[in-house]
Amino acid sequence: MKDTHDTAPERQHDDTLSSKARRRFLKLAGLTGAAVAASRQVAFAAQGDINFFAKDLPDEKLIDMYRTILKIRWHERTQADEMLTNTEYRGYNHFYAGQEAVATGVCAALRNDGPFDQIDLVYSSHRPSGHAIAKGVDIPTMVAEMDFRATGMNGGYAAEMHISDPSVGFIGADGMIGPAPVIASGSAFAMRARGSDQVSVVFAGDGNYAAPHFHSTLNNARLLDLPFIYVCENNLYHQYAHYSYSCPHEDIATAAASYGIPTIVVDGQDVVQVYNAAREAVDRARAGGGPTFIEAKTYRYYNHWGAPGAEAGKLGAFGYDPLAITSFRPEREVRAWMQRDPVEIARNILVDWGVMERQAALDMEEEVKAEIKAAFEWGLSQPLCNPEDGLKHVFAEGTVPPRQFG
Amino acid sequence: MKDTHDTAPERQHDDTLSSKARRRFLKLAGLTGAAVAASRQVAFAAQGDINFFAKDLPDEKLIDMYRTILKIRWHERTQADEMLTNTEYRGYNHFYAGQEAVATGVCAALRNDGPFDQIDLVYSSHRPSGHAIAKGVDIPTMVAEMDFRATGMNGGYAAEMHISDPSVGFIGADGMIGPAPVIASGSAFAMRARGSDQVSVVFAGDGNYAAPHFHSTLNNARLLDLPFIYVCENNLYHQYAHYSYSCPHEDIATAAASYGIPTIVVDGQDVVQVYNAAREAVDRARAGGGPTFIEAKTYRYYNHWGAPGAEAGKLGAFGYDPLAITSFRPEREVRAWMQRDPVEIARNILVDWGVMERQAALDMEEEVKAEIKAAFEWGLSQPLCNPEDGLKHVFAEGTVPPRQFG
Amino acid sequence: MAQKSWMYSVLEAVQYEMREDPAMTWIFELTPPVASNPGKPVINLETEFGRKRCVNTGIDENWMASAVLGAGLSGSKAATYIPYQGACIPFEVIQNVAGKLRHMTGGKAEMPVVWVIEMTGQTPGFAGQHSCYEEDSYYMHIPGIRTVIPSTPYDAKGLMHAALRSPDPVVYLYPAGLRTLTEEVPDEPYEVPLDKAAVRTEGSDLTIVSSGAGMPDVLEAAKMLADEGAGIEVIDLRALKEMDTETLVTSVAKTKRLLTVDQSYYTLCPGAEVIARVAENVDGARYKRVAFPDAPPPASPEMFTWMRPDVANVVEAARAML
Amino acid sequence: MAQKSWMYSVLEAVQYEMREDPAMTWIFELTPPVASNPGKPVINLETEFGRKRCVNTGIDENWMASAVLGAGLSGSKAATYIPYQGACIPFEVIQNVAGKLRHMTGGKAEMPVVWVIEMTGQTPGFAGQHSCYEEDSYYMHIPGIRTVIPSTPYDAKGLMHAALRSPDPVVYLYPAGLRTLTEEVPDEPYEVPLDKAAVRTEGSDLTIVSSGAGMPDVLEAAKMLADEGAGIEVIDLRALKEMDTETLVTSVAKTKRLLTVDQSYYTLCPGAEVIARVAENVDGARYKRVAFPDAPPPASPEMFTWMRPDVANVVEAARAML
Ligand SMILES: Cc1ncc(C[n+]2csc(CCOP(=O)(O)OP(=O)(O)O)c2C)c(N)n1
Ligand SMILES: Cc1ncc(C[n+]2csc(CCOP(=O)(O)OP(=O)(O)O)c2C)c(N)n1
Ligand SMILES: [Mg+2]
Ligand SMILES: [Mg+2]
Repeated sequence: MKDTHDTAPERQHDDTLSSKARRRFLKLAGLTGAAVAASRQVAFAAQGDINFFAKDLPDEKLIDMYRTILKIRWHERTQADEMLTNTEYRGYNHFYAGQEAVATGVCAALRNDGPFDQIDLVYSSHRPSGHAIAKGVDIPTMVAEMDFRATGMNGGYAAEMHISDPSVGFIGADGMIGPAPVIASGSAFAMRARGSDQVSVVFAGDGNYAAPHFHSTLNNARLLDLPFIYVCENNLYHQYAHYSYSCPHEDIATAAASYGIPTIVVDGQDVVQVYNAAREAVDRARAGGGPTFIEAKTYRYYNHWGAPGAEAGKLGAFGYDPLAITSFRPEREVRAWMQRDPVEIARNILVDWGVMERQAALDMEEEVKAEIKAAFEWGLSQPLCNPEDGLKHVFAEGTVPPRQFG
Repeated sequence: MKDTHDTAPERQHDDTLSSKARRRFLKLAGLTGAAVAASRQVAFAAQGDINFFAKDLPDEKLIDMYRTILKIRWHERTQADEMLTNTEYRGYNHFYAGQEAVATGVCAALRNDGPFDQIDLVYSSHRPSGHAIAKGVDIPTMVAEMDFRATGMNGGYAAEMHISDPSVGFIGADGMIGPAPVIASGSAFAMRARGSDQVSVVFAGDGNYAAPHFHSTLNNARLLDLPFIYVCENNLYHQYAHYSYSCPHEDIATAAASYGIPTIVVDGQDVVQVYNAAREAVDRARAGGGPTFIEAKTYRYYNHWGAPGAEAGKLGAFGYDPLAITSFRPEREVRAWMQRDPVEIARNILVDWGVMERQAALDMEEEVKAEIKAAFEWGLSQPLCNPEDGLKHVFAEGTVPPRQFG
Repeated sequence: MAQKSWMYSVLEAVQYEMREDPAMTWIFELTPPVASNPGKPVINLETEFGRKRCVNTGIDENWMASAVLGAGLSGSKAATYIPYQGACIPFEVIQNVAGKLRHMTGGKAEMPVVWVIEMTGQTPGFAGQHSCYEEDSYYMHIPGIRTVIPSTPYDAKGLMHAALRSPDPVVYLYPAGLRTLTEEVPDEPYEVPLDKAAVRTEGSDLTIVSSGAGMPDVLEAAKMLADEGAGIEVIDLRALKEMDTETLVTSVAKTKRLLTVDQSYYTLCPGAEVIARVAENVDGARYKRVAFPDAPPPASPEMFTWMRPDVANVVEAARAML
Repeated sequence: MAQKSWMYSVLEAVQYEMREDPAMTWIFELTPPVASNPGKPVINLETEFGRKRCVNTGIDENWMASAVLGAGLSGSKAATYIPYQGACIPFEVIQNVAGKLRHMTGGKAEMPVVWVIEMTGQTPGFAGQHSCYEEDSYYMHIPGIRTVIPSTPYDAKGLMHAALRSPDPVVYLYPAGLRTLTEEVPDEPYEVPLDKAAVRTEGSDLTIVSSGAGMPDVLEAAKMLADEGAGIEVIDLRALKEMDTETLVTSVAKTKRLLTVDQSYYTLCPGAEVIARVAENVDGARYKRVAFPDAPPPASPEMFTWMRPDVANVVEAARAML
């Protein structure tokens, strides 16, 4: 399915940044004039497919995708600001900045509302906030959850790594490397068994390739022809190791193809490519055609995770990887990837296609910022949890006895 | 590496069976005159390789291989007779009859004696007796072990599924599907780390393909270029299911090849083909060239396992699979495979190559029978275990307290 | 009502629930969901419900266990039968994912799933994974999972109905050696609660607590002791998690003597928890455990049968306490 | 001798043993075997011993654990560091293969291997697998494995030497929260035995037993209680398997009061075994457990810190017994 060609799409230059914060965020990109090496940072789906489905979409849908990308980006920017400035703030995050087009493009191809037995399901990873927003969770309650508030999306039990909202088909984050894809394939198994046309999707990083569960997932998805989509977000690193430390393939998709599963390698920075790949996969799955493996080549701008009390550039903060132990991320690599920012790519496409005026697109970014700001204001003013509630939700009913008192 | 061609080697007809027992054993084969369909029951290594290494071997070595095949065969025939006739006999077995050439050909390419830190290691499966004999364990003590005798190879603790004799590099059976290949790759890891030229080999059935461990094993063997050989004995069935129930590949080797591991598919009934493949793999591993995956297409004549008190054709006995639940073994398939018996193929090769006169080869079978008979006589006259010894060998030293008395 | 085998009783419950709920699935590997019983129709889930709902997979117990979890999360009731050789292969996903998921999501995850986990332990001659009986302890330490273990065909059926109807994930331990038991079992569905111990015999001299495969010997021992005039209260735990503390404490408050019997290894066998719970609540009682030593099961029948607690061991330990 | 951090003390032992034995290997994933300490040379096993002996693998804890087992079976001493997120992923191979192998082979299998299994449990805010402390119970039920858990840098080093020199496979539980501890630790190699509890304070009114991450709070509580005039005997288990029954029984025979403190879930926490062992051997004592409730750890620091046993809980429970 994959067809890499060497000519990168012409880069759009747009220096009109929408805000100071945005400018600060992208300052690294601005520091370098180096040309982007297109070969490994950009991958393409089969040429004939590019823009195929997306070009036929109503304007509203395309604008929605752009808005989703902005929401993810500004959720993180705003959260990062909280971490850097608000000493009361307690939330942490595995940042998704740089990868927004992947979650957005995939979820745009899914059925995200309706009764639970009709919507498509998404399983996320330890890096869930982008997936969650793209699937349609309520951002204010997610913000509250990430700061451990009683009225948060999951009552303060989940925090970032276990957020979940089945009402929009976001089964949730799991914080683990390994199990999620197998479990997601089990949902697909049940969908097929009950004759539903739903689809089950898992987002998993390049790190998941090495887990033994990878084999089980793909093997059973193929054997049973499950309505299952494996979205491999290959951002080149798992924590502090390059994926070549754990995977002998240049494209992880090669591993999936060997099971006889259709694979698509896409440029994860381009929401339209991602959408087209996902749409093909969803159509196949709904029609009973079985699983698809999508590998999105992408990159995270920040360090593996960020936590409150952070100072930019220090461990636990964001910026370059500080714990560059085994194989670190070269500065040039980070900068080169930042040149192909998913926000800009999406905006330029919309402008090029005449879907939106540039100014309207920039105005929308301001709207989204304001919306997110309000979400943080609401979320961070919510009540803290009640200690005793820790004894609830162990089983569907009742509470368990406290045991810490002897 | 694989190159299947359609012309099966000319079948040698030899009706001079060496004994009544042998005749009884092969009577199924005798009942059918059907031609053997060569396509899936026979697979070949690259043509140029056939006989290459083996043809250069000294006569003694070739004769040894033949003798090993006979030992495995007659160990099982004799044991089966015990099960059918000796009401005192307690041993059981996962019979290896039909697959003898695989263990024999592989182990003939290994270093089987010398100090422990220089010999090659073999990890076996739940079907270990053939591997054990080929690696060179002492047959009388193995016979004693399988009947739970105190002087058995493992003091009566192991029985069939956990026999082990590190002194000949037979790390042992493990009774499980999944873990052995991964553990075996760990031995290869240690060998590489300590700069040894040893090789670690695992025998695993087609059933092992579906286990998640399969991925870990091959992925790490490739990433670390381990001196490791995975011998997949594809006898088409795992317990009562055809391997197509759990594997989407026609050749399991295809799965291994996708990791970039050299693979060879061989006719597992032909010891010379197996030896050549193993020799190539061993040479590569010793030279630091990393792992090899050998798939031997083979077949077990008997039911999944046999136990004492058996009546031929009944559950727990041997003969056709009685529990033909999901996909049973068709009678024609069993008969067709029995036409290409590893004993006969080996004998014919030796005669063809002028290594041995036919009569000498037949006489050797009688010798081996007698040797095995003596092994059973010795083994079954050994003392039973001492109950209290169950508290030993939990740790390297001492015993654990009894707890069954309150 | 008819005399029914253990396996038939269990599959009768599964068949009933699968007929009630067309979305329910069953995943198996070695043990086909087939049972026959004199005078009753053969049950074959695979032929009745088809291969989309009843699947024979490869040898990948972690996939089996994870798949039913995923099925449950997608809204389908689901169960799987894990053979004893693979009894702990799905341990991690049950312990680390399923057990925590409802709580971790603040109550949002629904998991109407059952893992039937076969245990051996009744098989001299097989050793190691083919002969052990230790899973009770591992699974009962997990919060968020209901772990039950029947010891009679009647309970096996009733606990299966209750497990399949429960919104909580259930580990249903299945002692393979009890498969030979038969008894009168109703044809209709009924539930045995997932959190209640059963008092099998009443008495005021000594409480003996056991579960699963330990029960037949304990009952026989109790009968022998009763014949000698001792009042033995035999408690079958049935629910390992949540354990029915009240029944245990009430009994020992009366008898002041507690003997636990397990085929699990001594250290942290279920009896350790039984004793600890009682000892926290009852003063001045005496305690003893009978269990498998802290050693793997050896193959040799001479060694194995000596190590596995039997009727004589129970009787002797009880006599020493009376 | 110098003031050393926990991690430095541990790696000092590993470095020494790797220098002694050129075949010894170390496998890691997230936690690079690197430690520095004021006034001491940096330890970096990867650069010192090279990537053939010290390997950074993919995220596959089952491979890591199995690989060191295979290394051991081939005659090489081997160890691996499993991060807490993967703490139970290698459970099956340790429980079902390694624990049984020596016995199953009649003593022929040699496994000079150490699995360092990180435990969290000190981390409010993370929930689920990122915050739990339950592995002690799972691993201590396994026969054939020595399971130890240090609570001080001194013991951490001495137990590491002993573990690496032991012919038995060792699960070395590593409570991540104790990493911040420092104390005087000798530069020379020394062993802390793998099967001996430590009596941390002596007293005749009450025995408190804990281990690993529970110890700092227990010692603080004991100090407060001592200040109130109570004679508290604090025992640090150190060895969960084989447990040092004698030290426990001797103490409670004297104090007649036993309080156990665990961060593991209540049901089948190590304290259950401690109480059961003592209750079988000492008559008329009183017992109490303080443990984490049978609920997964929630993220919210308010909930989590209330649930995890702390100094106040221990003091209060002790006072109620005195
Ligand atoms: C079983 C397990 N082992 C280790 C970890 C620790 N861990 C958290 S994220 C991570 C790296 C994941 O990399 P990747 O899958 O590429 O996702 P990315 O962080 O790049 O999004 C690791 C090793 C874990 N969560 N689970
Ligand atoms: C983890 C695990 N699950 C199930 C089994 C039960 N079992 C024993 S042998 C076997 C079939 C193995 O088939 P294969 O690997 O093809 O080997 P063969 O019997 O054909 O030699 C199964 C499922 C087991 N031993 N281990
Ligand atoms: Mg990554
Ligand atoms: Mg097979």
